[in-house]
Amino acid sequence: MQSSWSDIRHDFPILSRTVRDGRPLVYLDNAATTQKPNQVVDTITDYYRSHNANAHRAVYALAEESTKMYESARDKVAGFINARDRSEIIFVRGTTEAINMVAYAWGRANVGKGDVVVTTEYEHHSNIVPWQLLTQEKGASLRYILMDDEGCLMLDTLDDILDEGRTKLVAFSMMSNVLGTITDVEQITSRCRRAGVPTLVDGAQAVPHMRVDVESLGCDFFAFSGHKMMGPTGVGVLWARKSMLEKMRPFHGGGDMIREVHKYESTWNDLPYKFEAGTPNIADVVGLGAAVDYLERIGMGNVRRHERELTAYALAKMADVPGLTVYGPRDPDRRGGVISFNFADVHPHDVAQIMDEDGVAIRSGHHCAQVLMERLDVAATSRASFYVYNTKGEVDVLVGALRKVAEVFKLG
Amino acid sequence: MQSSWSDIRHDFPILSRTVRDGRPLVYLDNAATTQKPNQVVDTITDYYRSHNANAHRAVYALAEESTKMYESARDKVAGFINARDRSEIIFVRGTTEAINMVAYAWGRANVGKGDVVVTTEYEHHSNIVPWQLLTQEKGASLRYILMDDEGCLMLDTLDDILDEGRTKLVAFSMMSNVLGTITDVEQITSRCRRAGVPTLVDGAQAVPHMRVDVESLGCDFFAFSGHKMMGPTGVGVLWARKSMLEKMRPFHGGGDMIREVHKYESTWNDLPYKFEAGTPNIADVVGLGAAVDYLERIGMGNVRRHERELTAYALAKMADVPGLTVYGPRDPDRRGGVISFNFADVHPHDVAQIMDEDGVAIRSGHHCAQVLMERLDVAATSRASFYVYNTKGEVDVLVGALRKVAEVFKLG
Amino acid sequence: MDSRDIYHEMIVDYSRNPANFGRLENPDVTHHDANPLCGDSIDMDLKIDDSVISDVKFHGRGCAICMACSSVLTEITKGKTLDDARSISKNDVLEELGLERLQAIRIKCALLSLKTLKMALYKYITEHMTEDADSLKDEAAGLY
Amino acid sequence: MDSRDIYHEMIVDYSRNPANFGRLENPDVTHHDANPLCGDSIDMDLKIDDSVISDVKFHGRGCAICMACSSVLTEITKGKTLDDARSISKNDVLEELGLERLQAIRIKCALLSLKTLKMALYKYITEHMTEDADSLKDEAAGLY
Ligand SMILES: Cc1ncc(COP(=O)(O)O)c(C=O)c1O
Ligand SMILES: Cc1ncc(COP(=O)(O)O)c(C=O)c1O
Repeated sequence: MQSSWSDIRHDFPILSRTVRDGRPLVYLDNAATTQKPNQVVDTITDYYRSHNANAHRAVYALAEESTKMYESARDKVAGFINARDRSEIIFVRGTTEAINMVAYAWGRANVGKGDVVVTTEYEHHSNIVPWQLLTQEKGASLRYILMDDEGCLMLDTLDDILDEGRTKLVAFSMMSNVLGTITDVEQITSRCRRAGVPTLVDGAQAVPHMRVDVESLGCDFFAFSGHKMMGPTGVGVLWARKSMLEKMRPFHGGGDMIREVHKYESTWNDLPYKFEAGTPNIADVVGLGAAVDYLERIGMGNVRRHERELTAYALAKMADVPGLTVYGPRDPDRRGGVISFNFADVHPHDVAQIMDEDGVAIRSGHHCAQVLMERLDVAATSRASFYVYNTKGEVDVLVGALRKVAEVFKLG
Repeated sequence: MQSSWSDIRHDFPILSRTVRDGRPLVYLDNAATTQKPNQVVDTITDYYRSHNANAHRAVYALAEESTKMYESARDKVAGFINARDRSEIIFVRGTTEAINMVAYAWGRANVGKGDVVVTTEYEHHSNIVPWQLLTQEKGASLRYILMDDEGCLMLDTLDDILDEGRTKLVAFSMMSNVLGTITDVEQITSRCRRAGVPTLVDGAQAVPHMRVDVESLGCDFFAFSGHKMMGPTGVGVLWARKSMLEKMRPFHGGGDMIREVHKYESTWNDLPYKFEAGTPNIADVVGLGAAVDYLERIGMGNVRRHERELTAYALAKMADVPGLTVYGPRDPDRRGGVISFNFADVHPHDVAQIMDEDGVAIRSGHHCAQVLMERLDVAATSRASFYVYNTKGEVDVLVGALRKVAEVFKLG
Repeated sequence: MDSRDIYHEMIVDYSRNPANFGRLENPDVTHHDANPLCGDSIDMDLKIDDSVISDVKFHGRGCAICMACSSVLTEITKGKTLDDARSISKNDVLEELGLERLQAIRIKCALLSLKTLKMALYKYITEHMTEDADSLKDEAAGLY
Repeated sequence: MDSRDIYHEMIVDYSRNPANFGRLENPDVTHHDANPLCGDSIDMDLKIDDSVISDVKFHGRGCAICMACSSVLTEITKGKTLDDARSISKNDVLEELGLERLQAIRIKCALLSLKTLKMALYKYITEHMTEDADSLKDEAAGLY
């Protein structure tokens, strides 16, 4: 595989772009969103140019084609994460909508006064704010699994909470979007199952970067976004165990999710349609199917291996830069390709701005993880995050750009 | 303009397709979804090939470009419907999500036991089921503005309900997706304003086909879908009066909609971001902007004129077919380009299936309007619906295909 | 399939004069189901004596294919033992009318009555017999 | 703008040694605001005697641009009457540091302190004077 990594870049025309004053783009903000290969963009174009029609309800030829394309993307996604049943795949806008859907359609009915919802100190706002809104509305409380100084969860703090017996849900991410920490999902789900507590896994940073098997993870809900895995914006997935979905009330009301509507009451469609109200994002779901095909062709083991190698290389290089603080686990086996850092007393915004002039696109700020920023006691971090198309050469440019920051800010 | 109508078809490659056994496609299901011009598809492709990055939060060049493209689409949409303030434009997946957002974020806080929500007999399920879910949950009741036999609302039935004084919201569509009836919106909003009752307008069938000015309509909420106006699937708009949005609690929690997140409480971002949680559907929002540009270039007055002419032509032709029942207003000034019909005792499914063999794509079924089907006392209807690219020649093919139906089903 | 293959004499006739159309008085079990996509809806009434389906009627609204398949299905069903009725397959219905190659969305029109029958049998069996009712429910749900 | 134009001596210095950084004891008004995009957050304390801003301090966390602009702003503000302080404009701050051509997202870093100041004045004026407080609130909200 190694020899073809550089070929991959040909599938992504944007990577040949220059920015600012003719600098080649070094795109290192993949944790925010990834670039899209021609295969995905062309699939969307082909859908619109040749097959576009509203799915599911009509008998004519185009509708038959669009329905087939839409539903076959569901099969691809189900296979990709090893869902037992295609009707467990619900298409949504992204991770955020998936988690909020659970908070409304499951949470509102199952969390009451005095109950507890648990999340962790390294969550994205998408996996904190919905639970704040829910617990505040219901008079329940929100509790946190605490994190140690290397950025790993301390599971004994979960045990303590579970022991109190009021926990209704434990929601946590499979990989931190700031620290790169890979969560030991099965450790958490097995403890929760023993305590009879359902679990939700935020897989936004995991699905794009490693093989995920929802059945063996043992969780009840699993959420991820298409745009972080080479798919288009505007599409994501909520996977949920069928037994959970069957017990849940619908979330949105409208077309496609009903069986029969009468003036004063209605009955619901089968899964997954009960949770897909309205015209779905057909073209982008089809595009997500193409992204799955693309990733499968590379192989998720290869994706992980490539990123692990880049990460190890970058961590080693960065260790040599005086004044640089890198957050998260030291061991590249325990983390994904996300490296957050701070450089002396220079604010991350200023770091990112100066790097941008060298064409290096990194993110700076709180990364939608302000609770983690408080825990780390920093206002913000800079973050570089990799994908399959990134190279060691680009890591070198990143590290080189740090020198310019040092110069502008007159560091040692 | 007239001379260029046929040129328009060149912008839509799908319209040159053949289906089934080499029949030219006659696409007459525009009320379900419209086709997309090259200008829209190319805009999306260009976004992915050259500018893709997550919007709003980063300082690097690509992010600056994608943010500008995303926000300029908001300006275009605001201008297109004459919103007073760009922060009143909230991007959602479509009409269905827009209405559900109001039902959750506004309805849950403002509708209580014994209150009344009003809708109409000709609504799409998207404007009925959310209110069933809301009123059932709150112990409120759902009431209907009744429809006369020509398919127009009887506003005295609204007056009677308003007189009772418990109404909290009146929700109605600006144009019926089955009958084509154009609602006299200002008649309803002025009555409601007098009674101090907010109004929600489902504009899914209106915005694509006529000039809409939300300020002069006098409503409080207005919802529509991009895919029905030449835009991509997966994007739509909730417009709401700023004073309403300011009073509303957030709907989804997550990235982008927050100001500051702490462990146990958070504060919210300014409008419209407070209601746009998570990574938005950036590419498709940009694509919707291109659809607005395309429609502005034609001119909404011209769109309406062309469709009115086609509709009048089709109604006249269909009046000559024995055994054909056409629903909705007779006067083409009171209806849009949507014609629902039934043909003798042949079920609409069978009509649509036979027409499909002649390349004619029409919809059959309940059109997500089962309450209306009950009111009309039919199981289903067939529906042909037009857009700017349709021609009188296509209407002739439609009417011709009815002859084959008559033959297969041995009519007259 | 070409519409002249689909809409042959028998289907057109059944669509106008469905067999076993109507209601039974005092049915032993009755079930209602609907196709959420097209709005077809069917009620099926069964009379069961000594584990034999002695009478069956259906009513509802549907397209020619739905009406013809419901007609054929009820004709097949009448007189069968519960066990034999349970084993009626998709193809038993489709072949009778030459509809094996129907496109996916119309297959649902064709099989709505069979799904309704299986759910009715499920209801009856769970009420009157305890064993293996669940397998029948799964079979009905998995039909399409 | 090139980073060497943005990050000139004065900005780098202010980022390390911001002027008027800290808290006031018993401020007459204090206000907190944050930039939701980047997480910069500022608190501003004002001491007001006879409609004159006799002292002002700020604290919080932000980038070099935010720190420098807050420094410059507080220096401009000190000693001004309420009326004069109200009329401080974006450009008064940006020109002082040569940042007029900053890109849109960084402008928000530069103006967070001005927005905070205007909201603090709004608070003070609504509490102590009744008239035209609202226009100030609108002005603050419309800053960027
Ligand atoms: C009148 C009306 N309202 C609502 C909708 C729902 O729109 P969407 O499916 O795009 O959410 C439609 C179309 O399906 C419609 O015609
Ligand atoms: C860990 C994690 N969770 C949730 C999200 C939210 O995903 P989205 O913005 O696609 O809804 C992200 C990315 O933004 C993330 O990194």
